[in-house]
Amino acid sequence: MANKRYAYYSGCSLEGTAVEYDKSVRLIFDALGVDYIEPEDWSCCGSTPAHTIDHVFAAALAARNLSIIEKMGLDTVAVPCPACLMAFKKAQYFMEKDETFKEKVNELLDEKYNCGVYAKSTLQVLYEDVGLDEITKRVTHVIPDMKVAPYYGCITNRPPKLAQFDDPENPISMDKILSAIGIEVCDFAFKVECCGAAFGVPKKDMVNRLSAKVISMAIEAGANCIAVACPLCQQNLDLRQEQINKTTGSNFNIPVLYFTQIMGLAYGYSPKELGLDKLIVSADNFVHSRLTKEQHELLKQEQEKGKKKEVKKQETQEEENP
Amino acid sequence: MKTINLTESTDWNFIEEVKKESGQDPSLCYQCGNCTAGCPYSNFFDYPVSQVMRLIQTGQKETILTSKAIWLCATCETCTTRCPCEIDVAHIMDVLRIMARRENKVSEKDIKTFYDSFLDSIKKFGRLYEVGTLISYNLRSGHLFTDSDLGPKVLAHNKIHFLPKKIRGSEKVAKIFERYQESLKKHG
Amino acid sequence: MRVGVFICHCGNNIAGTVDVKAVAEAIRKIPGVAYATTYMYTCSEPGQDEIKQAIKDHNLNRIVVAACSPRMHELTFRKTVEKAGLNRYYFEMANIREHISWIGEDKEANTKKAIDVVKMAVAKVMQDRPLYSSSFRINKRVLVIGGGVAGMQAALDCADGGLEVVLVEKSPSIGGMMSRLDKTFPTIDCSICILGPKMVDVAQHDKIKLYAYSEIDEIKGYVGNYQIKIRKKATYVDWTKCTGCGACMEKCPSRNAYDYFNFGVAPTKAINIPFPQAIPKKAKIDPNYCRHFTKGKCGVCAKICPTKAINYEMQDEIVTEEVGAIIVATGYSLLDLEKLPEYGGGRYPDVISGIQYERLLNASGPTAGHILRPSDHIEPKTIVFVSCAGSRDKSIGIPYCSNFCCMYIAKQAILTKDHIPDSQSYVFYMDIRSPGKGYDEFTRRAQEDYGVKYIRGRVSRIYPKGKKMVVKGVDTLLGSQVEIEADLVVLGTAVLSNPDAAHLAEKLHISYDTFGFYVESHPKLRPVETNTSGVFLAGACQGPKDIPASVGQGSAAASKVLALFSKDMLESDPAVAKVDINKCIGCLKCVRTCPFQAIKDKELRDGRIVADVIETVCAGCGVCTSTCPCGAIQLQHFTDNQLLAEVNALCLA
Amino acid sequence: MSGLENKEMKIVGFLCNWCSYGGADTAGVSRFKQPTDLRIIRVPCSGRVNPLFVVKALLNGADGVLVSGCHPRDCHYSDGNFYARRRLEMLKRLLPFLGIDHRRFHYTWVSASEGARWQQVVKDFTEVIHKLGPLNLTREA
Repeated sequence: MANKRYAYYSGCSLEGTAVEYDKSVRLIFDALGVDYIEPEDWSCCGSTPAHTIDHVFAAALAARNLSIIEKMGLDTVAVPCPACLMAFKKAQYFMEKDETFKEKVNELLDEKYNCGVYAKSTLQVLYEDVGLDEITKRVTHVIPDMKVAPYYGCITNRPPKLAQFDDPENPISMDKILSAIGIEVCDFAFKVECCGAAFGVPKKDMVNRLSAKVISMAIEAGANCIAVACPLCQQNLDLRQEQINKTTGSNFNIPVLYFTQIMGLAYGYSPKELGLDKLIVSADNFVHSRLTKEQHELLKQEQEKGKKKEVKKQETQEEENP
Repeated sequence: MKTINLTESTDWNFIEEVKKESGQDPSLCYQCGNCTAGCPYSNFFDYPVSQVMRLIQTGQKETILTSKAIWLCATCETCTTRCPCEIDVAHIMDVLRIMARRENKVSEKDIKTFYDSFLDSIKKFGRLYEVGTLISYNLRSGHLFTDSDLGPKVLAHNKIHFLPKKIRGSEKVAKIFERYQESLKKHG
Repeated sequence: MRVGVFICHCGNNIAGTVDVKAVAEAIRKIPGVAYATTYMYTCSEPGQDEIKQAIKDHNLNRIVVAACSPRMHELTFRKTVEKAGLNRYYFEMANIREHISWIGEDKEANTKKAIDVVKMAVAKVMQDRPLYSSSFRINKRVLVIGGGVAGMQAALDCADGGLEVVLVEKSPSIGGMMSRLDKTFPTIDCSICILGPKMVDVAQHDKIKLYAYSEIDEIKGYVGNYQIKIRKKATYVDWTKCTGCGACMEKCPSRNAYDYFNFGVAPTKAINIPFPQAIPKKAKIDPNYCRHFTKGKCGVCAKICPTKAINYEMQDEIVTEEVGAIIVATGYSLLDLEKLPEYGGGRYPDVISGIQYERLLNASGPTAGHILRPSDHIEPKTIVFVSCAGSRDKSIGIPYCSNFCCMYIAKQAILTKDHIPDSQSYVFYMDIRSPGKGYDEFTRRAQEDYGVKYIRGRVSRIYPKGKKMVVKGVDTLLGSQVEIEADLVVLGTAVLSNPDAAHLAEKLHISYDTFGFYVESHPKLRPVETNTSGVFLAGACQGPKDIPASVGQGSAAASKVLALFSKDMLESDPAVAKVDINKCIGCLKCVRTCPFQAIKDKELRDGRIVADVIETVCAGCGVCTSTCPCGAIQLQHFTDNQLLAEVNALCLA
Repeated sequence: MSGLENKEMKIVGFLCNWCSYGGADTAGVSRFKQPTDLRIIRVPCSGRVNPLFVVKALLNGADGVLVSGCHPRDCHYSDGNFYARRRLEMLKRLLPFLGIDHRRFHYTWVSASEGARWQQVVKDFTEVIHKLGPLNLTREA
């Protein structure tokens, strides 16, 4: 880990509505010794809208950033936002596959991009490069009541041809990370079902209905909180939760946290540091019930004693009244 | 239901164009319907994805390019991931959107307007300026109060910047837009 | 030297893209070619007569036919020239159809290529020498590999025809996949009721020697004379003593062994007899679960066995059998649910495969014929069948149709209604493939008489919701997404070749396709033959097929063996290696490289050591010829001079 | 398709009877179109191909030589193709000493069912030879 330096491309959303994702990712990276540097003067990846104009144009918007990173002498970029990730992966895929496409893209750029940067999701960096052992080692706190539905969203690891990470239908990387920090993970069937993505603005109703399904399936699975890895998912499930309740007549009140925020809680960071105050549906109850490992151990021992006593009591009772 | 005269209405060039621009072969589709079955947006589409594929196979250009379906697709990649024929369906949808724009046939004005506002923001500032994009969208689309219910929440949680962050290289990003426009003129 | 050349039009197949007249004209100019002509269909009877007549009229002594692939008609024409009095090896074929007319569109280029190729054949035929076969005695015993319905049919037909049969089955009982089925389509016959008696016939036939729980270790030899090494795998039960009483199975404390016979629908005991009708009905220990092997102590079965048949020390045993022909009937396997992550990938107990459902339907299955879903043993009321679960799916490397799923799904849906009258079945399908006799009527009956709802479309996802499984699919006829909340989902999983199919093919020297299915000699005209003479195919090892087709092929393969064995002697292929003892320096490199141990050293009267080919063992590969440093050993009909004549005809031109 | 329009090259193919010759037949039956430069010589096994045949062909006027046999382990004669591989690999390394570009000789494995693969092999090799142009022994040496 020590030798590898990553470019960290936070993306536009993490400067605005998802600022807490940015905060928590940086904290976790620091805590786990991930060496990262933000490329200077990065610009928007182009996202979905650019793809409706032209593929070369869209790739150029993405490649401008990759080219900056390449010039910095780095070969891997960690990307928290799946939309940015896909924009980079698509640009990379088509530029590598098709030389004329690459030329056309480079014609639009000031600085040519030579396809030397590999984009990885933050999730992938943590799961594959840092590893579960390291992730577990850093844990200081236990959140005993938390039952989380890990929600990966539609494009974190799909399509497999581009994502080249985890299973496209039943991904497990986030499950494993959350388990590794001691959180109870629910068997959630809607891990990769789409929440409505970028249509929040122009097609509110549609997004509300899709998101409602995701939330209700999470609750069905027994979750009291949803972990996400995508700013759009977070926005649709959290910020729009009241809209959802209005549109679909539901009565949801389930906190939606970035998985890095949950990691931060287990690592003992304060709610403020993790930007938990930015959540619309409050996750404060988890902060309140959070215990240090030592406290938790003590509590467990006491409970065990209590149990043993009870068992003993029962046994003596049984002996007395055979 | 109207009769489609396949002799007259099949646009063979269109089939070839889609094939060329997407790098995908629509004739590989055997209409199993898996894309429609998995599409989270099927309920909102005027033509389910598998029918969009069928419309390509039968060269029904006008129907597809004016459809709502191609604009309601969010590129969630479910269809591409599950297609048994390994067709990148989501990419084909992307190509159809590009074609619809080019031919000025966009049916879902609101989505196009939103995308345009988004891109304007990038052109101007280099990055997405969320508030500006929303206001610009609301003004252009005529839906003045879209998401105004979210405003107080966003404000209360201090989630948004009211002033755009302009990056130093914003002209460089704008140049990408300009060069693209020029290249269009050059190549027709 | 008077060469006659016959150029075939093959209707339009060749003449359409090759100017055959121009080819004939060019060839006529070659010195030594006495006659060259074209003919519409050279392989037809009048076509062959034309060759014979020309041999007579023009006094021809070598013949070239330029037509289709020699793999198609070389034998046909060899017989023709032989009938006209020439040696059958004074004949060459130029392939101007598969290698020219069918693959090139440019007539001028094709014609030029055809002229070259015919010239090469002419050059070769001029170098050809007459060759004569010798005959050798054959061992009239046959090995059948695989004791499923195809293999059993082949074994019984051969045995009834008077041949001695060695039947090798890798699992503890014969019966194969069919013995797992509850009923069979389209008659709803009880599967084991029609198969059971056949199994007994196999067991009792005095001409059939059965090796159950055995595998082929090694195959040596050639048509007429094979030496087979068979590995009898250790069962840890002495089958000569075991009476099949089942006492051991009853008392075995290890209850969680994987049940291969029931495809894991429910666990079985570590010592078990796979099913009541098993043949041989003998117990076998699974050492992966037996406590004696896993924990080092137990011994319950040894104590309980009334005949003291348990032997924990048993080892695999190798036996050798000699046979003259081999019938391969190794069957198929099924796609693992793990390969279908969108359908739960095997994580959901109530999403099962079709073969598992057969076991739930079956009276001798783990639920005694009551349909109870695996998760909670409750009778399901809504059952969804998904056809093409993995089949016709390029994305997972299975582009082909699995042949019989449409039919067994219809059968299972019908049986479901019989078992649970207030149930409702749904079938997701892409196409209903029911081209057999009475098959389409059967799928109609499922819909018309049994109320099974057929939904045209694929299923995209299956996920649990409470106690139900939500099946999310499409009805493409409605153009709409559909959802069904099912109690049980049955997947018609794709048919695959056996996982060790390639391995066996390598031992047999037969070909297999990309998917591991064995390749027949000709897709239409030689469906049970392979390219290795003496090796025949039957059943699903060649490609997915249903019971009647497998039985038909079993009989067909048997009839091929019976025909082969109708003679006492076989003619050897004279195209074998031959040593020129004057050139041989006795280095014996050929002895070391021969893949068939067909070359031995021989001492001449003057004490010189030379190589010597055992003609009947030589398979004619020619490895020795390319190894020999002095050109002393030459593969007949493919000698250095003959092949170089072809090279030079092309290159020096 | 290289046809007469851009001067055909002389390419010799040695194909084993059981796999590759069958694969070429399969390609034909499936009508998989191919360039017309190749002329095929049928041998029982790729192990029958004496490296000298390849050298002779190249010295006598061929521009390229292709040898194709059964896939390793799938040889009709057990392991004839292993012998072939050893010899032909050696030959490939020796060709430059004869003043011949090693790309003019290629060996590969195609099974009887792989018609599409055979088509690709022919297309690719023909393209290589066309790029190299006619074999001029004095020039390449």
